[in-house]
Amino acid sequence: MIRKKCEVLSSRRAGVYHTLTLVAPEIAEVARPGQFVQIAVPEGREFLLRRPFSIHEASRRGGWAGTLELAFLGTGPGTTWLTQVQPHDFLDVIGPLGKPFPYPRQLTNCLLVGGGYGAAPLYFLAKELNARQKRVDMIIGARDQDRVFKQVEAKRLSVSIGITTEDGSLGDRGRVTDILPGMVSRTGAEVVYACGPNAMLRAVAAYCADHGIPCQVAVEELMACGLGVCWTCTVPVIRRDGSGWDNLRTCVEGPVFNGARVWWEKWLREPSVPTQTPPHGFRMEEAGVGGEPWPEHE
Amino acid sequence: MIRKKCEVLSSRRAGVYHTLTLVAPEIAEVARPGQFVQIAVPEGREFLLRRPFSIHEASRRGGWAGTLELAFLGTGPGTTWLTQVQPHDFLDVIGPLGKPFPYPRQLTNCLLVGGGYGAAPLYFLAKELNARQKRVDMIIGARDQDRVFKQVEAKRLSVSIGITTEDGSLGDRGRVTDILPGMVSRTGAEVVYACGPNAMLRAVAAYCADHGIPCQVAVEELMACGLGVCWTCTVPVIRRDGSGWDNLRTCVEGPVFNGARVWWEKWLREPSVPTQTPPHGFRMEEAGVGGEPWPEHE
Amino acid sequence: MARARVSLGVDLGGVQLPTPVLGASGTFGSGRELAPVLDLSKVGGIVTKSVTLRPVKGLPTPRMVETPSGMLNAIGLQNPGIDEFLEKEGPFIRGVGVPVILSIAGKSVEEFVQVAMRAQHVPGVVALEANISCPNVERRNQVFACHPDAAAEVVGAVARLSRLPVFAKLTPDVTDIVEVADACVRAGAHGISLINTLLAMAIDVETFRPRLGGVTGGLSGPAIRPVAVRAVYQVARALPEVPIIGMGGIRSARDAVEFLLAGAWAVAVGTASFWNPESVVDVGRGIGELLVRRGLRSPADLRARVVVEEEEAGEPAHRGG
Amino acid sequence: MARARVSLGVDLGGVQLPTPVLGASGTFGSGRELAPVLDLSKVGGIVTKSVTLRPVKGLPTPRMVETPSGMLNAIGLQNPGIDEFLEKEGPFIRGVGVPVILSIAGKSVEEFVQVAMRAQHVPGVVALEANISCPNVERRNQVFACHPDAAAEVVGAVARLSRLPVFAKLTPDVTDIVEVADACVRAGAHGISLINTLLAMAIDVETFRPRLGGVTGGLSGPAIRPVAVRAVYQVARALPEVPIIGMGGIRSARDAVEFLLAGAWAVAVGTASFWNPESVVDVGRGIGELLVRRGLRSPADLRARVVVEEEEAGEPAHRGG
Ligand SMILES: Cc1cc2nc3c(=O)[nH]c(=O)nc-3n(C[C@H](O)[C@H](O)[C@H](O)COP(=O)(O)OP(=O)(O)OC[C@H]3O[C@@H](n4cnc5c(N)ncnc54)[C@H](O)[C@@H]3O)c2cc1C
Ligand SMILES: Cc1cc2nc3c(=O)[nH]c(=O)nc-3n(C[C@H](O)[C@H](O)[C@H](O)COP(=O)(O)OP(=O)(O)OC[C@H]3O[C@@H](n4cnc5c(N)ncnc54)[C@H](O)[C@@H]3O)c2cc1C
Ligand SMILES: Cc1cc2nc3c(=O)[nH]c(=O)nc-3n(C[C@H](O)[C@H](O)[C@H](O)COP(=O)(O)O)c2cc1C
Ligand SMILES: Cc1cc2nc3c(=O)[nH]c(=O)nc-3n(C[C@H](O)[C@H](O)[C@H](O)COP(=O)(O)O)c2cc1C
Ligand code: FES
Ligand code: FES
Repeated sequence: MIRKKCEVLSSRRAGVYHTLTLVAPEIAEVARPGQFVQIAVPEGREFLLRRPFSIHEASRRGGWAGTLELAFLGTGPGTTWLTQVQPHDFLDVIGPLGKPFPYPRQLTNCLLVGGGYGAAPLYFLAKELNARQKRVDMIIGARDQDRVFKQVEAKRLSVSIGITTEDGSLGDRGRVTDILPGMVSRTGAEVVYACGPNAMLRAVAAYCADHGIPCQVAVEELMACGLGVCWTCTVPVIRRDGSGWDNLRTCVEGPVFNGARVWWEKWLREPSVPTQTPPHGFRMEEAGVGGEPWPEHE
Repeated sequence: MIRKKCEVLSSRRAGVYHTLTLVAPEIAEVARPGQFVQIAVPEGREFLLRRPFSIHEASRRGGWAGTLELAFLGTGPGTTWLTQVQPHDFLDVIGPLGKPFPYPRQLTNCLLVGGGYGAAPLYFLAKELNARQKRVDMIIGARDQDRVFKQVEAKRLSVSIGITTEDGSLGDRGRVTDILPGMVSRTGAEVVYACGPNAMLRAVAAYCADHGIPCQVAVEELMACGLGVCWTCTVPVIRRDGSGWDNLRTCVEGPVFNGARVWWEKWLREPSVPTQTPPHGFRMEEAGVGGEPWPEHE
Repeated sequence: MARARVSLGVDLGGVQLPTPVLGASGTFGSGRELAPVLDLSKVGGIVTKSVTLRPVKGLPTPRMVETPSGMLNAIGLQNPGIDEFLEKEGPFIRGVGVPVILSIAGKSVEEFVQVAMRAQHVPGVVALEANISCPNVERRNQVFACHPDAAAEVVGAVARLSRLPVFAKLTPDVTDIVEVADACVRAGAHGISLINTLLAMAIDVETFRPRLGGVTGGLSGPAIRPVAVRAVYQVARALPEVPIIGMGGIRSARDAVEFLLAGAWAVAVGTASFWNPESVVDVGRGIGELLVRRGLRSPADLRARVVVEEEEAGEPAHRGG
Repeated sequence: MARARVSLGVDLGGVQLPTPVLGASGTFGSGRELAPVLDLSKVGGIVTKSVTLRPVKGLPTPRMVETPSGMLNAIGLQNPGIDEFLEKEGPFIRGVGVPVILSIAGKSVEEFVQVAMRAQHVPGVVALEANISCPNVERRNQVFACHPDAAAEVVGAVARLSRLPVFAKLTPDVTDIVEVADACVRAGAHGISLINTLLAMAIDVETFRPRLGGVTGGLSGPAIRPVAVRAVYQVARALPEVPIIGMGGIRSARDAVEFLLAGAWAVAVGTASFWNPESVVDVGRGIGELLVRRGLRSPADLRARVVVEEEEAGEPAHRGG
């Protein structure tokens, strides 16, 4: 965790998304896919808290050495302000934060599933997986064509890609989960990584759990600090031994969690939650929990 | 009182001061010297209230027809923001507000005394007095040379001018009140108009009261609304018949008051206020209160 | 078409308002001052600056301080007294054409009653708002609204003797606002106005002096909105039949809808009028647009509609930390 | 030279702090989490997240909402329980080298006492802060700090049985905070911590749901500073001999000095650490610079130095309007 005033190298539009490139060698050097940064907002505004953003790219070598790239949507006041920052402005950045996506020990076929801006961290992940001689396939989902994030780059980084849009303006009409089973069998996926709206993650995790496919999800929860001190960002996660559950901090123990261990029903507050006790352990077994396919986080 | 979104025509520096020219025909048309405008600050900031500024110029005819000019110092967040507005930005302006400087009925020799940015409204006043064939002389006071406001223009508008700076970097070292007596006798001043720091106004008003010279001062008090509804901006003013005093609103009954009628001791909270009752009437007599030299405000 | 079916009118238990958005006491004058920059015919109503029996000169300046997303005021209820007030404002109130709620204040039960008696016969005045959250000098450091019994005493006396419905204006600076509201209603209050400003203070770090002539003052503005919404929610849950005028930091229709969802029957806009004198109208229009968008017919359709699941429910306790 | 004579140290009636600026409970962890971005050796001290007897899982998310110049939180005191806490954090606390005030919480007097007994022997812990402004489920919708007698009961029991000085952490959501503070001091509190968050609420106008899983939450941040300064001023005037730790919206040295002038002996920075994790250090440094500029030697020279003229004095009453 490093705090730096980082110069803005460039600020671009990518369809409906904005991308920001920051000069941040210390952070880029140690950043890993799935981690995020906290960006301070300007003083004198009525909103005060830092905004968290996944690391879309971290270039350690080559022309862009020592830079971080973020991708985001201008929605509320914070992100809208961020769309307006200019090259040579300086941003107060803290990162890298959180636990990265773990890489599989032996398994090789990786399917990356991204929804909306949630796809952002998957490109960084794909590169790292390729560098480890893993097979990478991708599914990119979005509401419509304009929201499909960097499909060209996705194609470049993966053996095959599937695209879904809710309005059918690009790829298949529907949701990523509609084409997930087909992609899994076609690509022989052994491991699934997902990032996007929590509802999507839940569906992907459920499918994987039911089919015994190890699945890592990068979730979002409201964060006041991003540093591990405020406990606002928790997600209910079932213990590895199934003995119970804990509210874990997205900013420290996450944002990447084992999809089979997140207690989705409780977290996303289905009125239909029947009980306060976690779902029985079988899912965890199938998901290979206990003998997990990746090394535990240090 | 008119509310308009006014385009910024120009934003310039004048020494330490900034001047802003706004396209505001409706307001300029009816504005009179001594009145002010309330400018809305941008949304999303932690400060919310409009900022009041005297009208430095209001051009009804000629090349700049329909424009308002303001002059100000960038001190706190509001004025600092205002120094950063760009031509073609639009500002939410309400004005003209408050009571203007009244013009003398018969008396002709007018001495205008300004301190710091407080001199701003006096140029507008000088023009109007000249247009009414009055004799205008000016005293401009400031902390130092850089803060002496538009001396060149002052010279142009008046028969003679006196300048004082506290550090002596320009004109006489000292305060406006040091040269006030000399200027009064030299110019045969029959009426004094003053605008500037409240402490300066108090001293000028005291001198005028003691010498029976009618004196109008434009004061400053904290204003939440500027529209007459909040009652935060009051100044204790002695009744014209001496029967007592009232807390009058700077934004409605002011900012221009008869210097002899402002109860300075109470308002500026000298610890030495002996009593809660207003000072005895003699000053008011000498200042010609009752038979005042100018028409009552409509 | 959809718009055609929507009506902004609300009925506060007999007090009819054309829109649910009022100008809050002390921030809207009598409405007259704002007429040049505001279409008064579009406001839901006007709550006048609080009036006392005799003229009050108020506190020394400075009377206000800007604070983060809010401001402090310490006016000290400056007003000309009920007689001069009615003389000066009576004709305007009679002619303004929108409901006027006359806010009354005093240092004693007796004073409240006398002001109320003089105020109640002015045409155009549809209700009284008893500002019992102002300084009560007969018991120092106390305001009537800080004590259920004191509050009930004042409100009860006014309610008994006045022909107009009485709204009790309460302060959030109490341990249990529901207890105070309940006492006022039992004593005869027609409705409750929430919230008045929070007791607060600011100090100039250069001069070491309080930044208000009155030393302490009242905090208002967006900063206090979450406290106000909570107060309205608590009182509305406890007294669902009692008309509530909610206020505190409202500057947009969305803010206002929060109050309606929490249980307010109408809302008042205070500090926001200072920077946007048209706030009261803008907020009303915005509520109308939201109703249309949601396919609702009346602001009453939003009242107390906040969805609180049973497991969550129960009296709100302090959840800080 | 001038600087040489200035010392930032303060003495809270025997509790020595190297600077008058602490990390506030629940916003600073145990300090360990912030070590990478903060020079802990430069903080005045650390107030830990409140710890209960048994582990607490806390409230469902969302646990926070941003509000104008502030935020709401509804964590529900999630913590691992005193035993696991001491196991995990004990070694760090022992070694951190700055004073640690351990914040304790509970649902009953008994629980407070048990936590205190376990906590008091940890080297490095110089005092306890009894967070009696957290939900008391044994009396619904109430917190100990809302009632002088309940507050005194808890604080008294802890103070009697613990060898460490006890600070009572109070909520501003009371009618008379001086009465509560006084009761705590009579019961044996060594000092008073002011203020905890204000009970507040926010509602999502699209979903009609509360924006907090806990429905209501605590308002913190710059928005509440004027309320906090007022609370400190009231308590300091009434209890000049009692050490006060002031907090509520502090983000700069100037903010902190307001609290010292109002009567705080030290201050704590809470929410500001979220956007500037170095706030505690920055505020301390800034106070030092201000002391130098004013030719003062110690933060104690600023304590309760607010100038209130006699005519103005007297217990603060509500001056709103
Ligand atoms: C680990 C993590 C990684 C993220 N990565 C990205 C990214 O790569 N690109 C991107 O566009 N967005 C990302 N987000 C979401 C992003 O942080 C929010 O969109 C942003 O904070 C919204 O701020 P705002 O002021 O524009 O909106 P507002 O809604 O006004 O924000 C109000 C408050 O809610 C919080 N908030 C709002 N939406 C979210 C959200 N979805 N998740 C968490 N906090 C939220 C804000 O941080 C702020 O504290 C990420 C969130 C998390 C937790
Ligand atoms: C009738 C009138 C005319 C004025 N004309 C001018 C002018 O022509 N040029 C100019 O530079 N300034 C003028 N001022 C002062 C100007 O309004 C303040 O300098 C400005 O509001 C400061 O805002 P800020 O955010 O920069 O400072 P801050 O100190 O942060 O302001 C905080 C609050 O205090 C108020 N405030 C601060 N200083 C003053 C002050 N001196 N008078 C009144 N309110 C104040 C602000 O309006 C704001 O509400 C005038 C004031 C009044 C009342
Ligand atoms: C996220 C969060 C968690 C908090 N947790 C606690 C707590 O566990 N115990 C406690 O006494 N106060 C807790 N507080 C209150 C703070 O210690 C402090 O009293 C309050 O936030 C006001 O200070 P601030 O405005 O500087 O944040 C918490 C505050 C926040 C924002
Ligand atoms: C300058 C000012 C003066 C006020 N005067 C009164 C008053 O006379 N009577 C009253 O009941 N409330 C008065 N109030 C309180 C408001 O009516 C309102 O309850 C409070 O400001 C909260 O609403 P807001 O945040 O929208 O301003 C005053 C508020 C302000 C800011
Ligand atoms: S955001 Fe504060 S602990 Fe995770
Ligand atoms: S500033 Fe509101 S009445 Fe003058």
